[in-house]
Amino acid sequence: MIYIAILTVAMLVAGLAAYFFRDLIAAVVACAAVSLIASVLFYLLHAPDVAMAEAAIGAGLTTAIFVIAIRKTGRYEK
Amino acid sequence: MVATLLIALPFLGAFLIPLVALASKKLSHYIPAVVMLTNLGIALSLLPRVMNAPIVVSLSGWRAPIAINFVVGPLGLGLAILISFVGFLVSVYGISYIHEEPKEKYHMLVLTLLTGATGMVLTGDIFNLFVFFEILSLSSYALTGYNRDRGGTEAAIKYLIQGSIGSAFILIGIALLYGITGTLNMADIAAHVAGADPTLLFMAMSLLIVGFGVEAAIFPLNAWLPDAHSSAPSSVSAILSGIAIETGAYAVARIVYTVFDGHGIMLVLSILGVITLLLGEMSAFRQKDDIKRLLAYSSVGQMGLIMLAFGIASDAGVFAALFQLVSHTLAKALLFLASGYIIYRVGSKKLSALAGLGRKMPFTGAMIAVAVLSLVGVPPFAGFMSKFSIVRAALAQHSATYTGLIVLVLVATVIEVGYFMKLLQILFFTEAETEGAVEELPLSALIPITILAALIIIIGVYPHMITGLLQHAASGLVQRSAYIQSVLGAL
Amino acid sequence: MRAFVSFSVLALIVVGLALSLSHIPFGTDRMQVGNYYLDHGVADTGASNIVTAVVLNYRALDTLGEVTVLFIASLGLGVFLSWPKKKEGTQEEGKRELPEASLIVRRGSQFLFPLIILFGGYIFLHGHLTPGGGFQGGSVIASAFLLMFLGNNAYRLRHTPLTVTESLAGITFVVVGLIGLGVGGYFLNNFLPKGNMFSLFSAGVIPILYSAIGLKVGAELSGIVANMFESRSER
Amino acid sequence: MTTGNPMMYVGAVGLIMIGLFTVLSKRNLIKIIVGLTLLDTGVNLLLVAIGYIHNRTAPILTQAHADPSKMVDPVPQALVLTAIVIGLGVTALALALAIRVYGHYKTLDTRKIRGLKW
Repeated sequence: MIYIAILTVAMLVAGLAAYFFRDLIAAVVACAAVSLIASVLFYLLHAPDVAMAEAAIGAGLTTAIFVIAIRKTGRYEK
Repeated sequence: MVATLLIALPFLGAFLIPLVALASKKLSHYIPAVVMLTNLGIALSLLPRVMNAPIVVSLSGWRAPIAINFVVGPLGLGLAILISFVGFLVSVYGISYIHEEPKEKYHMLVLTLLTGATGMVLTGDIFNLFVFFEILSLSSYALTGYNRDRGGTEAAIKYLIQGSIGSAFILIGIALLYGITGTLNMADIAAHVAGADPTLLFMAMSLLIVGFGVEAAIFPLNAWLPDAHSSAPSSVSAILSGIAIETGAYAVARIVYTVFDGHGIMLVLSILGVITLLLGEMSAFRQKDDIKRLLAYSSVGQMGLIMLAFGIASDAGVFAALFQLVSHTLAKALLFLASGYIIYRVGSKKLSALAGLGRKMPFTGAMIAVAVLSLVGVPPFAGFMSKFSIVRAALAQHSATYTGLIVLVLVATVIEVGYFMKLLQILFFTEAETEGAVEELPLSALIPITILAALIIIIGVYPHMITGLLQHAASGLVQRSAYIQSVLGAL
Repeated sequence: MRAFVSFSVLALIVVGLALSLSHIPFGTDRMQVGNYYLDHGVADTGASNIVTAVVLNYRALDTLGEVTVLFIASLGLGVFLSWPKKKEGTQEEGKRELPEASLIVRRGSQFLFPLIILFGGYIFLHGHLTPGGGFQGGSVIASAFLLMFLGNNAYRLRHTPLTVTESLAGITFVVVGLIGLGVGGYFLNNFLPKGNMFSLFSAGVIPILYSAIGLKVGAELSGIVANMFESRSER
Repeated sequence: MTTGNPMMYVGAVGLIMIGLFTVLSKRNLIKIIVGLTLLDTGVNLLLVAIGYIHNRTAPILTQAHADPSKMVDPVPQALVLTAIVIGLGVTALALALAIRVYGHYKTLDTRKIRGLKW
């Protein structure tokens, strides 16, 4: 299905964005996007449990603790 | 049925500590020691039965490949005994040694680390192995940085990053294995891998070896070890050097021998072991400053020796590896425990600060000498018997390669003699920089150290005490089909 | 040098994985134990969600290990993010540099808080019937606390109740397992009656275990979030 | 989806590679930890993709779908549930350590942190 291809490409692009962004907050948001798309992919792979866990933990809480940690340290990658 | 308690009790203890700590902080510090002592008792009581036939414990009430199972064979049980024994001594030592708050968290982390190690050696399921490995390594990361000083934090995050890459590799390896065999039980996988594609098998095996090799400190995956073992609190270094890396080596051996039957990779393992050995010993020799770093490099070297012996794919080779593992654990735990209090008393990790200490604290000095002589391989200590059996096993292969490797081992031993004699010389035959007496260690440290030293001597003099168990363990690892049979039944 | 090493390692792994995965065709049936779980899962455990049956019955020890990993992580955070007490300035205690949130956000978060907790509880109580379970429910509960932290600058979590919840839930898990050992002869055995399929009170010990996990994960993740918020970046 | 459509594998392996490359080549600690989470996500995707079977449904019995022979493999999903939670634990611990390192050095640049050079 074409959707899967589009989602996969979008996920990889988001992953590359997480690599390239100098602003760490932006990189973390890109990382959350990867998790979110991965969670949709999990759903399409008929793994609703995993999709829920990935959305709640991978995209939600992980991003939150990343953002807190970045606030406590430095925002930009030098 | 009792064998399950070996795992269940440590979990229960770890979860109990915070509750007990609310009532009485002091009481909670004793829980790890109590749990480990109970474990030791259970494990020893199982020993006679296990020597006849391995006990296979199914969990959750289903037979082996369906549910997770424990394989309490001579190897697993022997290592579990070693872990709970050393764990008990280190927990006793930790009660008075640890000064930094939050102490109850330290004791919880020690207990979870020991739980992870016990689980790893007993489990018969590859994903469960991974989960226990994660318990072990996460506790080690947290304990490495427990002092929260510069060196400890750096070492912890370095260890964490390398360890996490390793775990990701393990998980990919498990995914590939599951992809071909459709099962996670190690015996079941072993029964199914024979017909699979060699490229895939090689890839899965290398990923798993790399992953567990990070913990086992095989060259070139051991960059984290000297930092972590030297900056952790000394009681933690004793566990890391005496238990954690050995468990990693066990996992590598289990993967190579049982899961893959990887005879092609054995020589590679031996060669990597020799490289690790030489690099470790040379780095230790060059270390003129920090005693804990010296001991850490010596651990690297000893792990290389164990890997070399595991690579000699014979009963005698595995037996020698296990013997070396036991004697290294005892000696290195002793050295780290002793050096911990000495560093605390002297106020410095510098080798030069230790000048003349052996004469000021004669008892501790003598214990250290026992451990050092055993590591070097001087009779009548345990280390002599183990090194001797490695040499004998390698020569029994009648192959030029292994003879060559043994020559390199002897070279490494000479280097080892060099730096350890220097250590002894500093301890006993150098004039102290400062006058004034230094107290002997407190009783909570002296007792564990004395027990360890006594065992080193007893095993050295009466090796038959453990060789029977080790021989059973070795043949249990080498005889793959017997393992598969005992887990899956007659299939 | 560094880039070269990285690239060669990556190239090796890509080639290896590509070669390996070509032997594992996507989307084909290769199940061994999986078939057993699908065919017998409901009869064995009473859980209509087979993933739950696997997680909490066939492979329950993994789950115990996994909550222990989270437990260790929250312990580690407690160690690393606690700074020596005496150096703590009384001035900055309890103050974060954020501007105070608007009234709507504050009241809104307080209004949503119980609802989110309730939703988390719903997720883990129905773990054996529908997608979701202790981990998902627990993280939803933690997100409620996260919302409170974000919405109210002065919000503080008391750590003692969290610790108690955490350990009690962990002890419940192990004790239920030990009762299984005593009654059925196997650790983590499902010793309670399986009940009717599709009803809330079914699947024996699974709802109990999943509730324990939900509470434990919720408490641990909330503790992690609280520790992160309360830590200071400097001495 | 046609048989043997490898797009999922490409996505998973691609994510693993991006994650590994980030860990190996970046010099900012937070960035390295981001790389670790990407690596984890990739591995999880790979595991679930290996358990997928064409033309089947999620492994949850309902009144509408009660035929176990029409379901995908539940085992990798159970494993990934475990792996996701473990990944979160590792990430949290790593971030706490990074905050601690920042407290010591006032930087997250691994070139300036003595013990992390390579």
